[in-house]
This record gives sequence, structure tokens and C-alpha cells, in this order.
Amino acid sequence: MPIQYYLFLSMALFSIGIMGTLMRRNAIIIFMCIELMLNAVNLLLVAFSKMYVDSSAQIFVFFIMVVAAAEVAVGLAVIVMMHRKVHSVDINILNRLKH
Amino acid sequence: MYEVLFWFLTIMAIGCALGVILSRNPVNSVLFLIATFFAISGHYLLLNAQFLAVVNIIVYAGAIMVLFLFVMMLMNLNADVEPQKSRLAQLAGMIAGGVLFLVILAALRTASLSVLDKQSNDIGLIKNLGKVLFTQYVLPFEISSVLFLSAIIGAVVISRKEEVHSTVADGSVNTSDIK
Amino acid sequence: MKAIIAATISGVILMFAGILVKEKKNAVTLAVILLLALLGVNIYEVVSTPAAAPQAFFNNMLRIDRYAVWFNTLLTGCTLLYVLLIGKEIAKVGSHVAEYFALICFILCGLYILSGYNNMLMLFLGIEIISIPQYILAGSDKKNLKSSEASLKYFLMGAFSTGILLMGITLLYGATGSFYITNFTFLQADSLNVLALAGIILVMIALSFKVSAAPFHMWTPDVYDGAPTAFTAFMATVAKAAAFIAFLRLFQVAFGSLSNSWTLVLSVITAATLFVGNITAVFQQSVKRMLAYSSIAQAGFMLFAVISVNAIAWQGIIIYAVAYSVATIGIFAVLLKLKDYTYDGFNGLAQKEPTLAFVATIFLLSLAGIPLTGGFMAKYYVLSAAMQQGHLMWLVIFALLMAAISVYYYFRVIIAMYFKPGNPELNSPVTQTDKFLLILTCAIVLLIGIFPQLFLSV
Amino acid sequence: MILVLLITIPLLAGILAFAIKGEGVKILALLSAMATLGIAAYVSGNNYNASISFTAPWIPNIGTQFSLMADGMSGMLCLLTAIVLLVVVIVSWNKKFEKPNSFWGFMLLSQAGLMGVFLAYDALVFYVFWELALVPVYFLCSRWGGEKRIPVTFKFFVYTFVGSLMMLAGLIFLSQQTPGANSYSWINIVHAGASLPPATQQWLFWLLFIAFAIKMPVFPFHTWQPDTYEQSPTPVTIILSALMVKMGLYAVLRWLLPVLPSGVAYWSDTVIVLSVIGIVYASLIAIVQTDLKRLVAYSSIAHMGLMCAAAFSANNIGMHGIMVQMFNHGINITGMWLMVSLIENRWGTRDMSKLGGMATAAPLMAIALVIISLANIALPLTNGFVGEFMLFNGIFQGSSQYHMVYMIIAGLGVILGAVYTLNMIQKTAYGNVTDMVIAKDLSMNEYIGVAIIICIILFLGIYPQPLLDMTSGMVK
Amino acid sequence: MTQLVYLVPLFPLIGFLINGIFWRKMPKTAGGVIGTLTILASFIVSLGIFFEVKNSGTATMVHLFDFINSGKLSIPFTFQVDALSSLFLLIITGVGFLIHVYSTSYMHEDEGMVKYFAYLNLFIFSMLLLVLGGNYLIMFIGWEGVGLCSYLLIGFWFKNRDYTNAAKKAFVMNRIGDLGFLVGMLLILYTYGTLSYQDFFGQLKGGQVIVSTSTYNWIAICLFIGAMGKSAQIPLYTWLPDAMAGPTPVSALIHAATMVTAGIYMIARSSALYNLAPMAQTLITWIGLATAIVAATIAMKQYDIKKVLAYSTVSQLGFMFLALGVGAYTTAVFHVMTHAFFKALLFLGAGSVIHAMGGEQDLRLMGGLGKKMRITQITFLIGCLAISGIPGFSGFFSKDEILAMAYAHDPILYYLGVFAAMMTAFYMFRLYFLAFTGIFRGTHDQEHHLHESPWAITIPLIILAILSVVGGYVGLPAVISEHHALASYLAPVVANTGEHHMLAGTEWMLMGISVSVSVLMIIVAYVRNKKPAFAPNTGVAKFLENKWYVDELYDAVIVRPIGAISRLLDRFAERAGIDGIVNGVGKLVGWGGDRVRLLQSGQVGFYIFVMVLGIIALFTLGFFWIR
Repeated sequence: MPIQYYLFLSMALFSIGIMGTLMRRNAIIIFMCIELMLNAVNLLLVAFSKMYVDSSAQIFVFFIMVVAAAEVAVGLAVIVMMHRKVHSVDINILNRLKH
Repeated sequence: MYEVLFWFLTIMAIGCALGVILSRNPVNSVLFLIATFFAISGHYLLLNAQFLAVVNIIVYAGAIMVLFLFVMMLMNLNADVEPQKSRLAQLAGMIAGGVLFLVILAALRTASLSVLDKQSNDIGLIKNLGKVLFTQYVLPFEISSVLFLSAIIGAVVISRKEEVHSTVADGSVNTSDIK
Repeated sequence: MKAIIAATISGVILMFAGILVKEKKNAVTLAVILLLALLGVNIYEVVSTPAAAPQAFFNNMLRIDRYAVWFNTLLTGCTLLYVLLIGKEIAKVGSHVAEYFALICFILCGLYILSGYNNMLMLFLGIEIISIPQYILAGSDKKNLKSSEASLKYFLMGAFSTGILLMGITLLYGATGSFYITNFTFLQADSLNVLALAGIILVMIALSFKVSAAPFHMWTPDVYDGAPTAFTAFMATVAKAAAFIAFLRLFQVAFGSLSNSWTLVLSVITAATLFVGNITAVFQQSVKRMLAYSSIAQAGFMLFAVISVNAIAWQGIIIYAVAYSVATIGIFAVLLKLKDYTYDGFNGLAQKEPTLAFVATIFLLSLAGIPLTGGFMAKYYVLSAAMQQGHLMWLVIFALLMAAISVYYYFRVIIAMYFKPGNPELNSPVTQTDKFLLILTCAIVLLIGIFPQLFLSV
Repeated sequence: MILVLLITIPLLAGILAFAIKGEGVKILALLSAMATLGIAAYVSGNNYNASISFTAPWIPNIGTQFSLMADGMSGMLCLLTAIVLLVVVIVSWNKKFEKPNSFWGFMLLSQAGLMGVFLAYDALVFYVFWELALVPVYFLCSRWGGEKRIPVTFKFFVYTFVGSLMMLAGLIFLSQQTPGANSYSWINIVHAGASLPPATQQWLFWLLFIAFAIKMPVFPFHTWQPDTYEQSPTPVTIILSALMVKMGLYAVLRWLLPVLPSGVAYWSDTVIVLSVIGIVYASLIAIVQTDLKRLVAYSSIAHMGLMCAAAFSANNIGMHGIMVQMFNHGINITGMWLMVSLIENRWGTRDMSKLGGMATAAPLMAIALVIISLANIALPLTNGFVGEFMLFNGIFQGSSQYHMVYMIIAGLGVILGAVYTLNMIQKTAYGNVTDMVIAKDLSMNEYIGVAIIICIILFLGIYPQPLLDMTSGMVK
Repeated sequence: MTQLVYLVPLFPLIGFLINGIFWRKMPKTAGGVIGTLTILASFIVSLGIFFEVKNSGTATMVHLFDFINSGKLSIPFTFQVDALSSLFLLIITGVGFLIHVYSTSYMHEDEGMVKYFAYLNLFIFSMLLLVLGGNYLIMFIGWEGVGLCSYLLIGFWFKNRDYTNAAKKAFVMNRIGDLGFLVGMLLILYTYGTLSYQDFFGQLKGGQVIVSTSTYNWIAICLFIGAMGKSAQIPLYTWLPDAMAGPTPVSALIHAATMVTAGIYMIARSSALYNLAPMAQTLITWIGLATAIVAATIAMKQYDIKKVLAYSTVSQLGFMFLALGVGAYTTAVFHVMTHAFFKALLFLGAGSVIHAMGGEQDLRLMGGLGKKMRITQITFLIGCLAISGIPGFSGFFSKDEILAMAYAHDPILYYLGVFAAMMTAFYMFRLYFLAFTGIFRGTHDQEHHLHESPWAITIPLIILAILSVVGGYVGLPAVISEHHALASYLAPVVANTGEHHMLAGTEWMLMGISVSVSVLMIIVAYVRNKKPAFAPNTGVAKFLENKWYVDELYDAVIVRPIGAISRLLDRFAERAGIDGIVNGVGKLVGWGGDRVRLLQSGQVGFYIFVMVLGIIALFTLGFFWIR
């Protein structure tokens, strides 16, 4: 299996994630799309790990997951805080700060 | 077999990922994402990263996505139709993402990479990973605790209700007039 | 290394102090004491680190040299100064005073990692360690919707850029099979792997985001504007410096020999940053928001250090980070004294509070880069670093033109303070201690401008 | 060490001035000005054939030293600075400024900056002082100036700042061409610059020249000047026009001509053409000005244009003429501004159509005005003549193909200069007395100030040799 | 004695300083006395010098101090005493002294008398510098100095706007000429590296520096432009008639006797150069002749007594340039001298008349003054006879010599010259008859006040009248005496060139022609002005009365366009153009800032979109542009 396949798959997932962030208004969905991007990265890392027969990439994936978890904690807290105030998770209403 | 599995998982991953971004209902998105993660875990298995495959399921699909779902339910966001971006914005987003994909593809098209051997190895086993993690990568492991401490503080600082109730400060308008 | 531990411990102490210490004032005092201790540890590290070769820690995860610890020391000093000047205002932001200081300590920890990392994992962790507390700090004023909005915006975009960073790191790994930046030096300039190049560009973009370089800067004005002013001062200075040292380190140590392949891309980023930062700052009505744009503009100058792969660049970033941080902290300290953040809010400050106006003038002159202030020397170093590259003269001249534009918005404040009548309302009375600290800050700004070598002595 | 005093005396006095309350600050200013004058006189008197220098380490890692040097030209300009400041202090003795301590503090600081510019022997020191002279002047103009002072002086600041920054880029570039890429010393800069390939020199030329051209100002870069002069309080206008514009010319002589010989040779025609156009252009515009300050401002542009043209004519006599004329123009324009300020003080306006009859109402003032104006149009036996003659000579014998044409067109300035200057005399001094605010001839302090100027005008007009000798070492 | 030459200018300088510094406190008489005595002292010294030079015949350089010393350029402050300068010294101090004496009375009523004497002394000082200078630069100093004094004195009554305008005009016109002079000097310096007469002429003669004739011509023409301004030649002559705004003695001294002859002095001094510059000589000849004729035509129709004299001066100066042009340098100097006598006389006489008339200058309001002012009338008549070239009076000798030389050069010049001389006789006697004969046409009040002027006025008149008669005998025509005293005196310095030895008969004939036309014109003038009627002039006469409309022409062609251009430049090029661009850049930045600012829409989705676009752009740049 050429590693390019994994590369392209990963890139496709990554791009889909980016598309999602661009297309959605729901902050949580956007956040999920970012998680999708991270998973695309993870997949590629694991593929490279196999290519180089090197476990450090897998460790890296592990750390990405760890950090993602921490980020999710903070991120969801922020979103919840926002929701508590404006009763919405729509990013389009975040527009008091501009120009 | 390997190829079949690969293509199956790939199609599943991409399809579910598209489902994430295209489904109107946020809950569906979460479910699609979980499906994507399963597909990715499947790939991990194909790539001899057994430990990660498991962790991915547990941490991501299990913990994180449940958290998402939980928050979503908390916020009562399971409505079928949520506010959508205008068609133009969606199209622009789609095109931008597509172009980015094409650009990266074009850029990496010539990457000379070896073909993965199907030979399985045991670097992805928990034993090996544990060794590396606690020898070579012990510092990051410890350091990530700082990250968690920050996250804990964040959760505390951000989630806890203020003693003083919301006063309008810094010229900001009261929240009620925002739809 | 000891500093990282000390910073973590300080953070933890402060975290628990949040439960134990009820009096806000005591939390500030504790933070000052801990920061002093942290400064002491850093100074000890400076003394104990051999000048010649970097020391490797934990399987080469960190390679800390004299330069890095000196950088840490100076920025810890800046943080101390920040806490001294603005501590009282931090205490007013919300009820979790000690926790805020804990987050600041964690950011310092991230800074220490970023100044000495040798593995992309450490870079990633370091970036996250400075980012996550910033998301929190930005949203810490929960009474204020703007603060929450800033936090959410910052968080979403920050997470996005993390994705970009990780993809970059992955591609680099794909090209080299290693996460050690010292291994990246084996990349060959003439036959550069496309993966490596893509990785470099993606990492560059992610780091550009962190240092708020255009076109990845768009979070900056909103976040700096929306965040509590007391924290904006920190985010715009020390936290940004931390991102810069990471940026510089990667591109100098790892990709220095490949500079041909990325200089142009980074030059474009730099030019765009300078342009957007300066030109947009011109039309602001709020000084706080102007300072946010100005921080983008200043980042443009700091990027010169990253572009230029030479020894002066290292010196440039250190002097720039310190000069810019001190002056910005100073100007924010003045800003925090005022009720009204618009330009008109400064009208007549010179009559009412001459000391405040005077120090603000010095800070603004420094930001504008007038000689004998730190800002001049900082600009001098980075520009001369860029000029030593040889083919960046156009960028230097462009930057200088933009610097001339920057005079416009900095001087508007001076004009308001000195030449316009008015009676600005103060948030709190200016005490003798405030004055002393501000004048001290001012003296530091001038000292950097007159004897920059004192800050480069390692 | 004595050179350091030239800078530190006004610097410290300036800083001290901020701490003094009330009008007593003038005594400090006077003392400082006198002390500086004494030292400047000693330095310039000492400099007939030798030069004094002073070097102290400053920022070793970028190769800059706090290096000062006073040769004839520097000494002469320091002397001019000291004289002008003293005259300004004397003449403004009775003038009440709001916040006198800040006012005089800034004045002294700007003097320190100017001294530094004229003495600097290290490019970075030079740049630092170049800016340092500007900042106090900016504050002075914006704080104590006329109605439109804020936008006008702001434009002035930004305009000159753009130039300065270009110069900074040029200087950094040059220092990187020095051996070891690590020196700002004048001599090293000169060696480095002169050995650059001509093509490099040609673009580098503009980086440096634009700064100097804005400061002088040379023709298309001059529009900040009339507005700024108009809006500034007169003591500041004097500093600006008598001294700060000399910075530009001085910089051309010290930091451009020897540094980039090929660049200068390549562009000298362009610059001369600009200067010559500037002479005629500014003179023509001066003719239709009704505001005295604007008139004098344009006349100053014309005069500086002449000096600039001579500077690029690559002729020794012309160079020597510039040295002489820098001093003389400084003195004359100081005199002109003094007269303008006295007129404004007496009549409450600078509008020439509302003035008149000074010769009847204040004959001493009228005499002073006539003498100074005549010096301004370079009548023989006033100081302006010798310099201008040598300048014309320099342009005439210039290396350019069209040297004679340049001189003749520049010479039109002499005629047009007579036209506007005599217009001015006619409208202010002659005719019937118009409404005066204060009907008073020169007071004692004004008398002393004006007398100093006139004495210098006449002395150097009749016997210019001291000035020539002082600067003869500069002409190689 | 020659070594004491510095005393000659020093005395007037001292007088100037005393009068100038103490002008407010000094009594009028004291000022006048000091002013006059200093000139007397100078005159005495000048006399001594004159005779010493006459005896020794050599030029002496008196070095005072180094004026400009810069590398190769060395210009000492040096006086050159030789025949030419000593003669001029004499004329200047002599006539100057008389005019000072005259002024003590004439200006006595004026409150600014001390100031007036200060100016007058300064003028004498400058004029002395002009003639004494050992190089062109010193001459130039005096040259501009006299211009300044002329300016100050024309505008002496500064409250009158017309007067100050006239002063300004004089100065500016002089400056135009001075620019020519300056260019000439610079050309000399450029070519020969010196401005000293001795070096320069030495090199000219020695021919060390090989230059083309055109260089000579250019130098000569440039210097001549200077002379045009100072000596009021076409086209720079219009200032001189206007200069009559000053007090009358000033007109006598500056605008008749001394300053305006500076151009002649300069060209005579530079004869060595002009001899090598044929084209310049031709130019001078024709300009001189044209000036002589044009000014004479204008003079015929003027009614202001001083204007007539002014145009007459212009015309006479034209004659002098004609002489210079044909190479008759000594003749020109000769005419300068005689002209100084009789023109000073005429002006002072006119001053006396004006004095008596209480300031009235219009000829139409005079008449019959002779009865009340006998001395003035007689001396004035002598002056008129002298200027008209009636044999026996000085003007005859000098003017005749000019005409003879012109004839020798080209008969056409002669005929045109005679034409001008003819008009001279006419307008002078028209003036004379209108003023002194017939019946008084002024107001009764004026008639009542008519009186002969005091001695301080009449004595100078008498002395000048005597000089106007005898002055001519230093240069008897060749047909009468082979010894031309003046020519031989000047010979070491300057000599006529192209001496064509004419037949005695021809010379007599030329004299005859010129004398007879002059006499004829006197008669015509008498007839026409016996019973004058002053109908408004029409046609050619009006054209002449209005001075050929030259002032109007200059106004339309030069003055107004310059004003218009200046205003245009000020408004459009300066404010809208250059400053507009500068401000425009500022505005553009502001505008750009305002636009770019809008990108910051506040929408985080848009921010991410921009980021993605940035990534795409930079990726494209990084990959496809670099590689």
C-alpha cells in the first residue's frame, strides 16, 4: 500500500475539516471539525510511524490526543459560558468586536 | 483483504467526515464524527497501531465525543434545523477547502515515499510505547501535566459563576438584546 | 530546566492559594514573591549555564543554552514588572485572582520550554501551554460579553491553527523521520523534499498565527480588545515573545540552511503584517484597539529577526521582545488608569497627571522607534539583521515607511495628552508607588535604548 | 572631553529646566547658552588647522562608539548654534511663554541634539542626535505654536521622520560594508561607501539624500517648511531654519559627498537641477506671499537651494562657500525671524498688507530690518555676499556639463530675492504707520540681540577671512 | 600719498558712521557739516593723489587685507590707484563735495537731514570703492553699494508709495544688471582664475590662456549687461527717470554725475578686454546709440523738469557708450567728466528752481523764473550750452570728440549721433525757455515766494558752471591742439583704439555740422516755447510723452506675468500640487486604513476563511513560485 494513499486520505480528511470550519455556524460543530483535522493528522502520523518503523510518531499521536482532551475541556467550558450569556452557539453573533 | 479493508475504511472515513460537515442536525454530526473515528481506528489497526486504535476509541469516540454530545444536549441544540450560513458563504467555504486540498495535493503529488510493507511490527504495542513514553518522552509526559493544570484552572475560572451578577461593563450592551 | 520546574511549582502553589488566600491583595503579593523567586532561579540558571554549548535535557528534548535562559530571565523580569505595575488591576478582573497568576506562571513555563525545545513535541506542548491559559485569561472577565467573545474567537482560531501546526509537524516528520529539530538540519536545500517544504510552510503559518502575523492576525485585534485590559498587556507582550522565540528557534536552528526556500514566503507575511498592522491602526478610535493593531505591526518587525538567519537576529529578537514588552506593559499600565480608552479619553492628561503623560510619551516614543528609547534599538537590531541578509532591502525600506505611518497613531496619543484640552477621568488615583514603578519602567526603556548591550550580555 | 561638554551642558540644563518653576528658568537658559557659546568659541577658535575628537565606547557589539569630532565645519556650526541660541534667549527675555520651564527645557534639549549632530563622528551617534534634535522641536511647535500647529507640525514630524528612517537604512547598509561589518566610524563608513560598486552607490544615494533633502529642504520635498515655520513660535522657527536646515546640508557634506562619490557624481545633475528649480520656484512663490513668515520661509528655501546646488557642483570654492554661507545664512535668517517676531509683537499681525510705517514708528527696528534684509539678499559688505559669491563661483565652475546654465538660472534668484525682500521692506517699514498693538521701538534686550546679529553681519561681510580660515581645512 | 589712498573712502565712511549712528540725536547742521567736511577731506587727499599719479604715471596697488582667500581663489581687498581711478576720485569727491555743500542748504528743512547725509556719505564711500578697487570683486562691492545708496536715497521720503516703488525698481533693475556683472566675473574667474585687473589684463595681453574670441565676447557682454543696469542703457534704463523721486541733489550726484557713469568706468577699465571682443563692442555701440536717441526723443516731451534732465542723462550715457563701443575709451571718460560737471550743474539748478517753487516740478507751471533767480538762470544756461555742445563749453569738446570718433568708425553712427545731439539741444533749451523765460504760470502764492537760493546752493552752482566751461579744455580736439591733456594723462591705463587720423578739414566739417544743428535746434526751441501752449499731446508726441510706453510694456510682458506665474505656482503647484501630493499620501493612508479596517468584520468564520486563503496563497507562493 503506497504511503501516498494515506497521505491523500489524511489530506482529504484535513480539508474536509477545514471546509467544515468554513461552512458551519455552530461553534461546537466547528470545534468538531477541528477535531477531525487533528484526527487526520493522527492518521498520517501513524502511517509515517509505520513507514519509518518508529514509535515516536505514535507517542506524538498520544500526546495530540491528550492535548485535544485538555483543549476540549477548555473549549467546551468557553462555549458553555458563551451559551449561558447569549443562549446560542452561533458564531455569527460574535460580532461586537470588530473593525 | 488488506486492500479491501483499506478502501472500505477510507470510504467510510471520508463519507462520515462529509456527513459531519453536511448534516443539518448537530447530533447527527456528532454521530458521524464518532463513525469517522471508528474508521480511523480501523486504519490504525491496519497500520499496526493497536494501542492507539484502542485509545482513539476510548478517548475520542468515548470520552470526548460524549462530552460534546452532552454539552449539545445541555444546550438543547438537537434541533433539526439550526441557523445555516448563506449559500454563498458555504460555497466559498467549500471552494476554499477544495482548493486547499488541491493545492496540497498538487504540492505533495511528487513526494517520493516508500511503499509500506505489510509486515506487521510491534512498535504499536502498549509495551513498546510505554517504554518509549517513560524513557525518551518522559519530559513531555510530565510537562503535559501543566497543560492539564491549566485546563483545570480554566474550567474552574470559566465555568464557576461569578459572585457578582452580570453588570454591564465596558459599554457592552446587555445580553438580552442579542438574538 | 530548573526554571521550568520552578514555574510549574509556582503555578501549583498559586493554584492552591486560590483556595486558601481570600484577600486579593495577598494573592498579588504572593505572586510577586513567587515571580521574584522565579527570577532568582532564572538568574541562577544564567550563571550556571555554560556559555559555550547548549545543555541537553531528557534525551535531547530540550537544549538550553545561555541565550535561552537569558531570554527567559529578561521576560520573567518583564512579567514581574507587569505584575508590579498591573497587579492591582488584575485583582479587579474577577474573583479568581490567584488562579490568574497561576496561569501566568504556566505561560512562563511554556515560554521556558519554547526557548529551549529541541523536539517538535516540545514545541507543540509549549505552544499549547501558552495558548490554553491565554484562552482562559481572555475570557476571564465574565461580567463582560466582549471578554467571552474574545475567548471563544481566540479558542476557535487557536485550535484551528493547532491543527495546521500539527499537520506541518507531521509532514516534517514524514520527510525526515524525526521530531528532533536538530535532525531537520539534514534536509538538503537543493533537493528539498516536498513534504518538508509543505511542512515548513504549514508550521510557519501556524506560528505566524501565534505571533499574529498577517493574514493570520485577525484574531488579534478582537481578542486583545475584548480581553480584560490587564491581560491584554500580558498576552500582547510576554506570551507573544514566547511564540516568537519558538518561531525564531525553529527557523534559525532547523531551517536556517534552507532559508532560500522559505524567505520569500515569510517576507510576504512580514510585509503583509507590517502593512495591515500599521495601516489599520491609523483609523482606530480606541487606544486599546490601536495597541492591538500596533502589536501586529510590531510583530511585523520582529519577523525580521526570523527572516534573517544570522547572529544579529538572535540579539534582535531578545532586544525587541524586551523593549517592546516593557514599553507596551508601561503603556497599558497608563491605559488602565483611565476610564475612557478612546483617544479623547487622553485629552489633557499632561495637565492633570504630568508624570503619567510623561512616561506614556516615552513608551509611545519607544514603540514608534525614536532613538535613545528601547524601541529604536530593537528596530535597529532586527533591521540590521535583515539587511545583513543582503536581498531584503526592499522589505526593510517598506518596513521603514510603515514605521513612519506608525508615528501617526502613536503620536495621536501624545497629541491628545499634551496639546488638547480636557479633563480625563481616572479609574484610580495615581499613587506614589505607581509613579515610582512607571518611572522605573521608563528608565528601563531608556536604558535599553542607550545601552542595549546590557541586555545582550550573554 | 570639551566636546562632550558642548552636548551635556545644554542637555543637563534642559533636563534641569523642567524642574524649575517660573520665569527663573531663563536665567538657566542664558547661563547655559553663554557657557556653550564660550566652549563653542574655544572649539572653533582652536580648529584652524587641527580637529578635536573624543571617543568613548558605547555599544561595542554593533560597532558604534560615542565618537565626536570637531573640525572647522563642525566647530563653525557649533558656534553658530551657540550664538543663535544665545540671541534667542536674549531676545525672548521679556516674552512670556506658557509653562516657561518646559519651553526652555525643550529649547536646550534641541540645542543639545543639534550640537550632537554637528559633532558626531559616528554614523549611529549622528542618527541618534539627528532624531533627538527633532523631537523637542516637535513638542515646541505643537505646544506653543499657532492655530493649525498640531496637523502642521505633525506633518513636519512624519515627513522628516520618513527621511530619517531612509537614512537609517542607508547607514546600516553602509556599516555592514565596513571591515568586519561592524563599524559606524566616519572614516570606515567613508571607506566602505567609496569602495562600493557604482550601481550600489546610485541607489544608496537616494536613501541618504532624501533624508537630507527633506531637512534642507530641496525643491519637491519642501512643503512642510512654510507651514511649519508659519505655525511655530518664533524662537523655534529660528532653531528650525537657522540650525535644523543646516543639519541637512551638513549631512550632505559630511555623510554623503565623501561617502558615495560615484553615486553623487551620477546624481549630481539631478540634484542641482532640483535645487536650481527650487531657487526660482521658491523665490517666485515668495513674491506673492503676504504672510511675513511664509515669505521668509520661501526665501530660506531658495537660499538652501543655492547651497545645495553648490554642494553638488564638486568644486572646492563652492564647498568653501557653503561653509561660509551655512554660518551666514544661519545668522541672517535668525535676524529675519527676529524682525518678523518683533513686527508681530508690535503690530499684532504678520500680514504685510496690514503693516507699514515702521521707519516712522520704530526707526531702529526699521534700520535693523533693512540691514538684515540686505544681508539676506547678499548685498556686498554684508556677510551674505561672500558666501553667495563663492557659491555661484562653485556652481559656475562645477563639473557638470551645464554648469553655467545652472548658475545663471540660480542667479535669477538674486533678482527675485531682491524683489520680494524689497517688497517686504516697502510694505513693513515704509508708508504710513498702521495700527500698532504696542508702539515701542526696540527694548534693551531686543536691541542687544539684534545688535549681535548686525555686528556679525557687518563684520563677516567686511572681513570674512576668519570664517574662511576656520573652514579652509575642510576643503580638500 | 598714494599709499594713503585708503583715507579717501575712509573719510566718507567715518562720516557715514557718525551720522548713521547718531542720526537721531545729532543736530541737523552738525550732520551736514560732518558729512561735507569728510568729503572735503577726501577731495583734498584725492587731489594729492591725482597730482602724484600725474607725475609718476604708474599704477599703485594698495593692499588692505585679504578679503576672500580660499584655495586657488584669492581676492585681496586691494585698491588700485592709477590715472583712471584718480581721475574718477577727483570727479566723485569734487562734485560730491559741491553737492554736499548744496545739500546742507537744500535739505535743511527736512527732518531726516542727518540720515540723508549719512546715506550720501555712504554713497560716496561705495562709489570710491567702485573706482578704487583693484579687482572686479571690489568694484562689484562698490557697484552694489551705490545701487543700495541709490535705493535708499530714491526712497528717502519713504512715506510716499510711488517713491518707494521707484526705489525698488531702481534696485531691481540694477540687480538684473548685477547678475550680468556677476556672471561676467565668474567667467573671468573660470577662464583666468583671477579677478585682479593686473593679472587679468596681463594675461589678456600675454595670451597665456588661449581662449576663443567668443569667450572674450561673452565676458565682455556679461560685464556690459552690468553696465546696462547701472548706466541705464536700453533695456534697463527705465529706473533712472523714476529715480528722480529722490531729493534733487541726489539726482545730481547719483543719477547724473557719478553712479550712472560706473558702467563707463568699468568698460573703460576693461578696455583691454573689449578690444578683443568686437561683437561686444558692436553691441555696445548700437545700444548706446539707440539709448541716446530714444531717451532724447522722450526727453523732448516731458514736462517734469527732473524727468527731462533724467532722460537727458540717459541720452548722454548713450553717447558715452557709443564712444566706448567705437573704442574711444578716453573720449568716453572725457565725456563722463564734462557731463558730471554740467549735468550736476543742471540738476542742482533744477533743484534750486524746485526749491524756489516750493517743490513744484512741472514745467508748465513755471516760467519767467530768471528774473527772480539770476544766478540760477545764468548757471543753468551755461549748463544748457555745455550739454548742447556749443563751442567754448566743455560739452562741445567731449561730445564732438565722440562724434568724430564715431564718424571715423562708421559715418552712419555719426549721423545718428548728430541726430541725438540735435534733439539734446532742443529739449534742453525747451526746458530752459519754459522755466526761465516768459511769464510765470504758477500760483500767485508760489510767485510770491520765488527767491534766489542761499549761498550754499548758488556757490556750488557757480563753481560747477565754471567747471562746465573750462572742463573741456583738458581735451582739445586734434585739429586745435595735438596735446590732448586728458588722453595723455590716461594713456598709461587706457587709450583710444582705432585712431583714424582724419583730415583736418573733415574734422572741422563734422564740428560744423553738429554745432550748426545744435544752434538751429536752440532757435527752434526758442520759437516754439516763446509763448508756450500746453495742449494735450497726440500722436507721436503722446507716444513720446508716455515714454514709448516702455514701462507699460515691461509691466505687461515681465512684471505681470511674473506675478501671475507666482500666484499660479503658489496656488496650484505648491498648495494643490506638491503639498497636495504630500497630504494626499497621508489621506491615502488614512483612507486605506479605513478600508482595510472593514476586513476586520468581527466574524470569526470570515477570519478563518481569510486564514485558509492565506494558506492557499502562501502554499502556492512557496511551491509554485519559488520552485
